Amino acid sequence: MDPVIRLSVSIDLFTYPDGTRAMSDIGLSVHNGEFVGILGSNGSGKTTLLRLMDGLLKDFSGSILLDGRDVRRLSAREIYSKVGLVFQSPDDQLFAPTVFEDVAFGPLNMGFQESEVRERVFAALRDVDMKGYENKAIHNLSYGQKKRICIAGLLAMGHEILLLDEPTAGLDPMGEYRMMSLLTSLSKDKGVTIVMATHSVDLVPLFLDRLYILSKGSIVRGGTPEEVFNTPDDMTQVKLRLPHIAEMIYRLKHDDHLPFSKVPLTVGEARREIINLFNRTDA
Amino acid sequence: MDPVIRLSVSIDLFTYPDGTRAMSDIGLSVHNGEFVGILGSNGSGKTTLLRLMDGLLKDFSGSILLDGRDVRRLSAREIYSKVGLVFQSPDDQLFAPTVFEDVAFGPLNMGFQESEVRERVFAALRDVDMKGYENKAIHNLSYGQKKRICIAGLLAMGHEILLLDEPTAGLDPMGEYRMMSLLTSLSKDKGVTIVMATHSVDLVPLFLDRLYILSKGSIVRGGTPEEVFNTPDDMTQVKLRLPHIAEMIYRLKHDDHLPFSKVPLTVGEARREIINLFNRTDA
Amino acid sequence: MKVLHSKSAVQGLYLLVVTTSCIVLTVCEAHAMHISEGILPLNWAALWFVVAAPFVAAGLQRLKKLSAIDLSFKPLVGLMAAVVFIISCMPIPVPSAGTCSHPCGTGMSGILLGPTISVLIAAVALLIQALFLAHGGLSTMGADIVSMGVMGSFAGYLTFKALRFMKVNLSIAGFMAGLLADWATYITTSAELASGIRGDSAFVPLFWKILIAFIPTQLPLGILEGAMTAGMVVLLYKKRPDLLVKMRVLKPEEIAI
Amino acid sequence: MEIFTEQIRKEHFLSRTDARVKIISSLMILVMVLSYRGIFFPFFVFVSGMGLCYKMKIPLKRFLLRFSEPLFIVSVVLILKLFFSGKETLFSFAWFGITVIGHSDGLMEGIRIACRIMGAVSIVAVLGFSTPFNEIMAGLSWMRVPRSFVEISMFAYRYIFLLFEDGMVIYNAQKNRLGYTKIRRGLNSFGVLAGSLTLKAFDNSHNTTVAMVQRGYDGTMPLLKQKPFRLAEVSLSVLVIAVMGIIWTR
Ligand SMILES: Nc1ncnc2c1ncn2[C@@H]1O[C@H](COP(=O)(O)OP(=O)(O)OP(=O)(O)O)[C@@H](O)[C@H]1O
Ligand SMILES: Nc1ncnc2c1ncn2[C@@H]1O[C@H](COP(=O)(O)OP(=O)(O)OP(=O)(O)O)[C@@H](O)[C@H]1O
Ligand SMILES: [Mg+2]
Ligand SMILES: [Mg+2]
Repeated sequence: MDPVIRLSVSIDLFTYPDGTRAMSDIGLSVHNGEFVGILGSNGSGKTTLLRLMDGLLKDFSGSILLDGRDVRRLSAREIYSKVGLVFQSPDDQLFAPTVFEDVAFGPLNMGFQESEVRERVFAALRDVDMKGYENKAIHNLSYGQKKRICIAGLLAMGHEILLLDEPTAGLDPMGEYRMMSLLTSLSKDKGVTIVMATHSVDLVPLFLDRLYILSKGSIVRGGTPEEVFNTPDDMTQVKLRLPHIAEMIYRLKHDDHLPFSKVPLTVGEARREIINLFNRTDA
Repeated sequence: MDPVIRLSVSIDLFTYPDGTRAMSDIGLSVHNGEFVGILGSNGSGKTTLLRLMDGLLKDFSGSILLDGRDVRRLSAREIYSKVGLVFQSPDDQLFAPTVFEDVAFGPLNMGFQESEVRERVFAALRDVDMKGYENKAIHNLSYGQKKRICIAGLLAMGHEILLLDEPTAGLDPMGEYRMMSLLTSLSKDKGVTIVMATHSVDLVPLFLDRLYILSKGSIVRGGTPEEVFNTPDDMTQVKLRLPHIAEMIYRLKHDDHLPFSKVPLTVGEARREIINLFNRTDA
Repeated sequence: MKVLHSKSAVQGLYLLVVTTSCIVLTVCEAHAMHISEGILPLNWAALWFVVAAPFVAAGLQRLKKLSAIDLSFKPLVGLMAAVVFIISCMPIPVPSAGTCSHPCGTGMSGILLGPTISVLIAAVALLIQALFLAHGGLSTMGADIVSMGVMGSFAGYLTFKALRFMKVNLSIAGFMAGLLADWATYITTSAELASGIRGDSAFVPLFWKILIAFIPTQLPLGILEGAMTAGMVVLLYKKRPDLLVKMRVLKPEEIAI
Repeated sequence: MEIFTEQIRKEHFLSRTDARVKIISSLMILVMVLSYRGIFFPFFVFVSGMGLCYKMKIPLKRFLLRFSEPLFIVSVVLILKLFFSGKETLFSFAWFGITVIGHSDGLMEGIRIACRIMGAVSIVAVLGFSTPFNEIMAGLSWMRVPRSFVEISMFAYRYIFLLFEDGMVIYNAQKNRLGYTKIRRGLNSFGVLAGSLTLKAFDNSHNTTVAMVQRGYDGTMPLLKQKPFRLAEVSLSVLVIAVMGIIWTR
């Protein structure tokens, strides 16, 4: 793990103006180049946490440090040249009339030449599988297509830190998988730091380095996927579940007493475990 | 299967005003009390199909029959007292300032007494796990919470036919599971006919009676989950995948040549298969 | 639950009014409260541009100042311009003049964003209408800015401020502001029109003729516009007072309760 | 929102022309029309405008919609002038005991104004039919129209569409829940629609600003970059203006 800490969050309390206590006793940190997940039930505070990290909500007690400096003290320009946030609902994020104009907005503001802007836009659209939609009106896109454009809009800017609020919700299974691979390669190859809120439990162990579990505005657990995905009951308590594969092997191991040595989280690992088991008993 | 056909769709062509050919050669029918799924990649036309069935898009060639009558000929009252559609994006559906007002909108329009309206609203909110949020302002809800309110708004009206556009997208895993159970019980116990667009491949085999796969605006396959979820390659072709469990067993069977007799789709079935296999080799 | 019943009279009226106007919208197409392209000869057209210019300049100045503090101010002004655009596209038939008239919406924008910004808003709405709808015109934009933008905004704003200063309640102040903004606009338009097309005939009788021709609709239209303005202000006050504070219509302490 | 003529922009010679050339030429012709004392020149511009509209294949419905208001005003002006101004009697008749007099000099004056209106309207219509909004805006900004004015116009233009879309969205959502099946409930629903459309729009303007600031918006919108003028277009338009000028001085 890169020892440099990019984001360090410690929040005592955050309350929305209408009185909702949305966040309390949060402490977490994100290292450079890490791919960190935030899981939690609906209303547990994932979006709130990301918005806090992005400097959009300022009325909290505690501190949020971006590269060691308090986000509340930083100017918009200082924050947003480093950090990009993809909102949960695409309608909150897209504002230009056409796909091209929306994705080009960021690069244009960064002052690139027209040719560079076009290049970035097309590369970003390719990355999210939306090539050929440049001139389509945004409001005529399907939901999943809008979602992809949101992400493209940020990718085109090449931030060092990406905050993603359920980027794969509403994407088709293949799109989901590709998006996660893309993000992983950004993080592994280009050193982009990524924090992502998600409900896609099954994909987490395949891609994420580390994850935190939120419940009712507090962090109840954190660690690598192996450390966190423990027993099904722990997960149901916070309205989550194990990945389906883990669930199955867990049941086989504990209820059906098959002698699995560990509970794997992914299809690949599970295959290996089952084959091992099979060979062992076979022999 | 109840022999009565509630919805019968046959569309030759539907083109959006901007020239997008969104739907062609569609033929499907939904029986009374069935729980039917529509799967397909982003932009394959799921939302379009549901909007067509709901009578919101009329400019197509072909016919859509609701209880044997052309939806284009029916009045709003005739359609919407039978059919309810939950939109994909909660922001498209919610319009009242508070949760209570939004959920009460339908029942009020149906002419119920105030006490009845309140009862229905509270029952619906209980069903979607949102009791206690009656007076919260809609725009202050989290995404998943909004999604739940959308569904509550329709549940409170007690339609005979429900069209749901990705009702579980954005819900936490437990919410997703509960929602699907709720819908199944509506369909099995109360005879409600349900058509649902979804990306949640893993939940499909647990709950749905039948499903159709859309690709590029046409139906490429239809049948029970067992019939449709065939080989991983067929699924990747339409940008979907098998349920994780099926994927794993498929790999074990075909790549690792373990002698599974069939490819199960759910955790429960898979457990049984693996135990069987294990016992067989054990013996 | 009391939400089932409580709905203030003003808000109800606002809703009703918007309803009826939208029904009318579908019925009637020609509209004539803006001065149409080409009616004014060059000298008159130019004169009105000269009159409008300082107000527009003041608006730009203020926009610059406010948007430097708050980045979301320009989009907000754009939104108000869109609202004014739509409101002033809403034709209401004038049986006596055989034409249609419409509310102008600048009273509302004057109250919400201040009179000089509201002049800008009117200019934007007029520009888009002139270019794409042949509603008003490029050459007559100066005249239309003066009547709808300057007169409408200032009449609305001053009325509202004066009444609020006298502790009149929000809905009545809003109503009067909308009403007077509408009438001020229409009187100015009549004067501009009369001076523009009179040729060799006398100004005053023609002015009266035009004024009188519009009275049967402009009286009720003013009331409609008043109700709409009041409805908007009350709606915002009830549901989103934070927005009114942001737009400096209310002071933070006024919504504390 | 199909009333917006931009929606029918097609590929044709005028749509490819530099917006700045079109704007400047239109404004010059407009000034000539307004300052001309007779009938001939405005009428000539009107006829040429019609010809261009025909060449651009503007659908008849849009065309009529666009010209309905000015045509209506023209007829009102003609009637006003014919009966209410002028001195020389052209004709007169009795009507419910009132003698109605039509004046020939009034009529002439009316026709003059009518031609001016139609000439001016048709030149602006050609500009509007052939140029997308954002090109006009980029052109205006090149012409030193204050940048912030151009920007709020662009925001406004976008919000006009958004308001209509959101209105439709809410309407559909309500219809879906039996919102418009009874008149009384329908009125109520419409009220809810108007109110929540307003609030949604305000929220939306706030949300999109946040999204824009995120992507580097610092108070000025990036605009289309202008390509250099093309000599052929400029010289053609100079030629057209010169010919117009000659006709005008006659
Ligand atoms: N603007 C707001 N004003 C008041 N309360 C809010 C606001 N936004 C969110 N909340 C409340 O704060 C809590 C946390 O919301 P948040 O949006 O962070 O949840 P989330 O974890 O992102 O949920 P989801 O999975 O549904 O997106 C919820 O109970 C929500 O109702
Ligand atoms: N209003 C519209 N105007 C023009 N094209 C549209 C419109 N709505 C959708 N489309 C296009 O039609 C196709 C089908 O869209 P649809 O919304 O039905 O997809 P979907 O299957 O629901 O996708 P998703 O999984 O992303 O929700 C897409 O290519 C989309 O871009
Ligand atoms: Mg969230
Ligand atoms: Mg869809």
